[in-house]
Amino acid sequence: MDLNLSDEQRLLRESAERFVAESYDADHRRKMANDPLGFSPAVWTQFAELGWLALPIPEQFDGLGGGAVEIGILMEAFGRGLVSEPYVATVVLGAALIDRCGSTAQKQASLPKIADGSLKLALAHSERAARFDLAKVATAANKTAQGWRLAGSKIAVLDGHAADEIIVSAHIHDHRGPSGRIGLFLVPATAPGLSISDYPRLGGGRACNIELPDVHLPEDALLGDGKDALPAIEWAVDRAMAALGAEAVGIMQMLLETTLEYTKIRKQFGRPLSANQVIRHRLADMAMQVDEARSMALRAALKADSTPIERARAASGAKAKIGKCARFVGEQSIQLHGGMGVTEELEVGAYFKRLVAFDTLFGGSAHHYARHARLGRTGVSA
Amino acid sequence: MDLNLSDEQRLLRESAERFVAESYDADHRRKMANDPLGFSPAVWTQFAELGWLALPIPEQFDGLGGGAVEIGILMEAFGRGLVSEPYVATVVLGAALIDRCGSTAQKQASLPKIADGSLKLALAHSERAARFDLAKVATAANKTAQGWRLAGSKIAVLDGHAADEIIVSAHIHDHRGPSGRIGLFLVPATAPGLSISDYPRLGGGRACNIELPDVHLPEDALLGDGKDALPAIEWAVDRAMAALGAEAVGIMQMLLETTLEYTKIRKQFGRPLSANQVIRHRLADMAMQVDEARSMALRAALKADSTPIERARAASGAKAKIGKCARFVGEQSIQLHGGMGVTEELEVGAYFKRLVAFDTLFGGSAHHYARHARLGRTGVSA
Amino acid sequence: MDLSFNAEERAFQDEVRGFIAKNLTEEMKRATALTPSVFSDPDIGMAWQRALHRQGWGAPGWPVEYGGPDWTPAQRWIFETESARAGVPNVNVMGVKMVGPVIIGFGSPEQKNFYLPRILSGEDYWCQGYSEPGSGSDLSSLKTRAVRDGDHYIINGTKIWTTHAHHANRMFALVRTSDGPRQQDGISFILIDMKTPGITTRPILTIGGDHEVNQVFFDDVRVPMANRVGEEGKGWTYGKYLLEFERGSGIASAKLREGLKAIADLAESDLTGRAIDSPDIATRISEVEVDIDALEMTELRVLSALQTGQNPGAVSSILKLRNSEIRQAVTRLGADVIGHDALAVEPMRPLYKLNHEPAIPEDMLTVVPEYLNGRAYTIFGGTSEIQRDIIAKMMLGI
Amino acid sequence: MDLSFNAEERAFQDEVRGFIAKNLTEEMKRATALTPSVFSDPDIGMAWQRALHRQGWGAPGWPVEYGGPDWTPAQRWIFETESARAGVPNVNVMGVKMVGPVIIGFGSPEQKNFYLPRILSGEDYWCQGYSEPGSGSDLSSLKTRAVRDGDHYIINGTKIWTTHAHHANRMFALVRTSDGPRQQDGISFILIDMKTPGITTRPILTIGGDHEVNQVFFDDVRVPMANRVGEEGKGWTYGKYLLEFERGSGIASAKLREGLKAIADLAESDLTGRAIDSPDIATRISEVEVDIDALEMTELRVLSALQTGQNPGAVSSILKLRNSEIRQAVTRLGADVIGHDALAVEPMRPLYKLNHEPAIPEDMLTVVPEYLNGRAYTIFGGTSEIQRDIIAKMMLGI
Repeated sequence: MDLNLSDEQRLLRESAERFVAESYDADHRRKMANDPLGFSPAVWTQFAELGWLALPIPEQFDGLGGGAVEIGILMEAFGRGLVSEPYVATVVLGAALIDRCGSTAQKQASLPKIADGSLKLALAHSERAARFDLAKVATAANKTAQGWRLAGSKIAVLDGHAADEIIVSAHIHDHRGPSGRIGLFLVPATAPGLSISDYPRLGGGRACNIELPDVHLPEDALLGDGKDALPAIEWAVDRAMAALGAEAVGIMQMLLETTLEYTKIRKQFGRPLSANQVIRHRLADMAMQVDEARSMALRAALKADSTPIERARAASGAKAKIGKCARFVGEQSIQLHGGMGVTEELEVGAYFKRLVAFDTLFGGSAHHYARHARLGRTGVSA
Repeated sequence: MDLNLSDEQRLLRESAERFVAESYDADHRRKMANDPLGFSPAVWTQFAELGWLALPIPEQFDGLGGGAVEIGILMEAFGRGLVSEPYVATVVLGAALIDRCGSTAQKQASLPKIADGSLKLALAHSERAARFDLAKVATAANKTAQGWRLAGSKIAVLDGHAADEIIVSAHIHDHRGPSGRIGLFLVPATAPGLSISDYPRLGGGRACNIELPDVHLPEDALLGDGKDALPAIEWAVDRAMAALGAEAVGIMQMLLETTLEYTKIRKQFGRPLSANQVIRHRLADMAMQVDEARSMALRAALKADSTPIERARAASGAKAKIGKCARFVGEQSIQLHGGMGVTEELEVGAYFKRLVAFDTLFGGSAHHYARHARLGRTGVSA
Repeated sequence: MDLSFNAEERAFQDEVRGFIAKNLTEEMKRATALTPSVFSDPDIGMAWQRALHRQGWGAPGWPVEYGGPDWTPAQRWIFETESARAGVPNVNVMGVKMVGPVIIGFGSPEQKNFYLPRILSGEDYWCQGYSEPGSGSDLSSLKTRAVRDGDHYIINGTKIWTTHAHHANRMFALVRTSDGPRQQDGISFILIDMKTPGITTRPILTIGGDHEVNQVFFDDVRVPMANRVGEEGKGWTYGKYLLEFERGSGIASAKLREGLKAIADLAESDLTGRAIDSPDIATRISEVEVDIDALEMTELRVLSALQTGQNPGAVSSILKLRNSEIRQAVTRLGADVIGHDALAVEPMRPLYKLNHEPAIPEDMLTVVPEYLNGRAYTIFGGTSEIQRDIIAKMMLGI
Repeated sequence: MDLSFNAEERAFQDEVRGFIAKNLTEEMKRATALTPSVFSDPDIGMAWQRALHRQGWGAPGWPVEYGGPDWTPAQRWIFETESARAGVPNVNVMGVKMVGPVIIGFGSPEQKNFYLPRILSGEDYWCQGYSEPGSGSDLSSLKTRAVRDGDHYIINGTKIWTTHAHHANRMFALVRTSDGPRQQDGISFILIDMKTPGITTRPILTIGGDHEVNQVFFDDVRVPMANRVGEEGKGWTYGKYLLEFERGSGIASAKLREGLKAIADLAESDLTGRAIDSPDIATRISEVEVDIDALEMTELRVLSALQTGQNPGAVSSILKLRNSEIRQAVTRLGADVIGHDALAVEPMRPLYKLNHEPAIPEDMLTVVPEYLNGRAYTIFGGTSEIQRDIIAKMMLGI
């Protein structure tokens, strides 16, 4: 039992914090917000050089074999800078799903290119009618003589506009109709028939809706051997939630520091805002919630490779709790900044919006408390 | 549209407040808490003399024909004194059910005696396995040659130990088994086979569990003609919740005043507690919640005779909201009284306990928000 | 006691409904629904003001001699409620509800004759110059200065959070005309023509991406002394009168109810995967609805007291606070109801003139901007922290 | 980083489990489960203390030269966690965890030789004399006075909230030995034999109906000066040391988890009509469980820091605050879970010696008393308001 960082982990944290502090400032973020790509390809190349894109990829595919804890360390630093590069889409979701579901040939084809920065991915899974139910997939995959035919619509695809290939989930149909199995298909962004409409994402980066009215794919577009991919999707999303949780912690920490500083400097009725006991207590609550969020993000990372139920409960617990903390810390940061807090003039708004986006992604607190409860009481006395 | 009190209503309020202020003090309450009856028969007689027992009873049965608003006025005053007389059991539930379900003969037999104070009733409906679902009644009523045979168990019967007759709900069985109809039976407290184990109730008064292993009743023990009594039970419980809500408002108002006074007097670190902004804001929130609770109790009373859905949504909305306010006001009253708040030395504890009992009775806030939601959105745009 | 309307009141309700049915166009309705900020753009809002004015309803709260309709509090309630239900545009409240009452209360006969009709008709569009950078909820610390020069004031300084300054042709402002021992005593209430040389306006985008407020700069702006309302140095009194008027005049529950209804409709729709089937969403809709019920009852209790000439007491802070908190609960619920689609940002404005297909269904477009902009409810007009200070002091004496 | 135990730690865990299995009787377990106050009655608690002492585990936190077991922080964690899981009785923490460390830190050799073995063996039972009527969280204002008379102090005054004063044979107390410009400077730390003439004890019933605390009166009570710990006038320093020790030493999550488990078991039982089938109850159980997870992680982070000799920083207030709030959430959930049966009051104590059939199932008997008594968690040991003051000051520098 040891929750201290190893030397390697400490180095990773320091280099990530340094990089973010040097490369991301308000100007850079404003530029990215108006950029049609939403992030900087040059920075992406630096990520590759720093080894961050290779972090969770196994060593035999040119990766570093890191785990969820290392990703969390990186993501927390990303949060401090509101990094908008498609790291979660490509590395945390994309690389993980190919590593878990792909054939050796598929891994060999993709993972080294992800590690060296030459391949960006996205996961197109969500559908509007499914809400946050990962098992509900109406997009259909039918076997054809040449391979597969996909038909359906996906929404809220993170960074899909920037992806070279999109991993699309679809319900596999056989001659009897729906098979009950979900397949993951690697679809080139240039596939005929596929159309992407992207939009700026709340709090930075971009997302898109994808229409697949009738997209034909070769046989080997299916990742792996066609067994139900739902457990893999849940596994990958649980890891993504842990990573995003760590990012949210970085964002909250930044908001806490900024707000604390503001209440010390800002004077009203002749004295600093922080002279008000109500505001001091509010900040104490914010600090406590940041601390709790940090505990939960770490916990979800440490349990990312546990049994499915333990992993899922830790991930849902973290997502729910961090989401609650994030809303509180975000909303109170705005409140304590007063009028300036509700404008686009201060960065506090951008950080708040990213927290709102975090809470929404993959389902909010209520959804994940309910999932946590549904997954049973194995943890109550574990 | 007019929410001002009429002159009669104002007089009722004044006389009730005066009576309570003169008759109920800490000593009286302590005596009652250790009394095996839990209330004072002499006071009950005074209630009768003041006309309060006759309040909602129709004039042809020696009543005053008052409504839910008048009962609310009385109950709010009762709250201020933590009155422990069995008014809800006998008048708000008992008299109402007999008036609504009984035959003319049954009304004639009971209502004038309730009005003059010579008959006390109780409603035995709840069962442990049913939780707060009013429709779930396992106690069975079988028709016999002589009348009826009741078998089952009831819990949490308000003031059942003091009742001359107990209205017991039971699922009517016919020769094919359960009929799907609930019947209400007037059971004398002395009925052979009936056993009552009573206990002190949280916050004053008493309640009991009732065993009916095999109780034989005459034919006319059934109230009315045997049509399903569930709608009547829901109606009566909705009215009781409105009345109890008004009582809770009186309790909260008392706690607010007491706590406000205490924080002005009590000094810590050389200045009154109320000099702390956090405590001032807490008291402001308490005052607001008392005001909101007052609005909701009045609303439930004003809608007590509306359509079933409108009445039920108003009652559940009030029960849920007042329950939430009650817990907040109660818990914060304790907190702000510090160490003395968590003892039996101050009365704040007794008032708090009555609020906890209120929140529990007929189901807590979550139960009633869920019922409110289930009853549909008719009110959203009403 | 009676919650229902009497025959007279019901007849008036029919009249209001009839008026709205005849005058509210589909375009106005859609534009109002697609406006994620508090105020309608003037093209929409002033069209409605003209319709109201034609009916003699241009200024519901004004005395009849200045063009008010002479309504009872109950009629006022019915008018506001029906307007909210129908989704009518917001008129220029800075004119009708804010500067109007001050001019009526404290203005000269000339000011009354000149300004009041132009507010009624919609010819003038007003903005409010109160806050300054650094003043926040502590208005009395304001620094914009008016120095006498003959029969003019020369104004220098800056105002911030000026709603619709970019639309308005007039501003009423609090400015400092002298330095007294008490900060409040040197403040005067001035009416300014926005076309006066030396005035510039800088847009401030809200967190939801809307251009609603501005910073206004005054650089040697000459304003006739005749434009001062009331006495010099008494501006604080007039300004506070207005703030109280602003807080107390709220009949907020009807609008909250319509806001909740829009969210509940989305929650019942397939567009959100029937969010309402989640017990959390269903319960929260009920929770908010009940909170609105409670606020409505408090409003009605105040109304009843007013009807019979009673003083309802210092409840305006409670009404302001609860309205803002419930509004935030509604808009937050909205963001949770639309789920995935809360990620999509549509930066173009106005939304009702969008010239491309949005990423999400039209009914969802305002949801997140309203949640974001709605954070301002607990800040402007006195923060919630200030309101609680006031409640503790005024109602509880601590 | 690693959440799991290493081989050595697992071996220790087995040892602790083995010890508990052998020594914890069913009677002790039932009595502990049926105690709705914080502390076990001495008949139960001291039996357990004797068992621990036989094993050499009588004082886990003490240095090995005074009889401590020389555990690592991880072993301490395992011991506390396994004890909570098994439901062992509470020992006399006022002796082992409170006065013991003070005597070790500041006592004379004679005091150490005399008192420490008696704490370990359970021969002495201690109570704490800190609070006074009127002092509340402002301990430094205490008024109980000790005046020198030869080689004795004569003590007059009163202490309140004295847990188990009616069981204890010794008290450690803060008393005023002089008046300085700073209130804190005149306070001394004194050990008092409870059988000394002039001491009387008045029971105070808690809101849940338990006799746990008392008021203790001192009427010319003569205490040898040799019973003063450390220097005269330095008592405040020793007392604060203890308070910090008390706050920081908490490994609270394991007990919270067992408390929640008992409630969750009830919620899954037919006795409550399967309360867990209500989405509200199920979600709240998860919410509380997750809060416990977060607290546990924070405790483990502190533990890891301690293991490697780092200073974990000023988290003791956070741990105290979260523990008390979560404890209240658990007990409140309990009251909601048992539904109708929350109405029933069982006034007899101790509940494990009840001589009649209770009105509600035995597993429910402590639920409401624990909810009621649990309100004290955010009051005693420094209110939550004080804790937030401390966090703001110490952690945030405001």
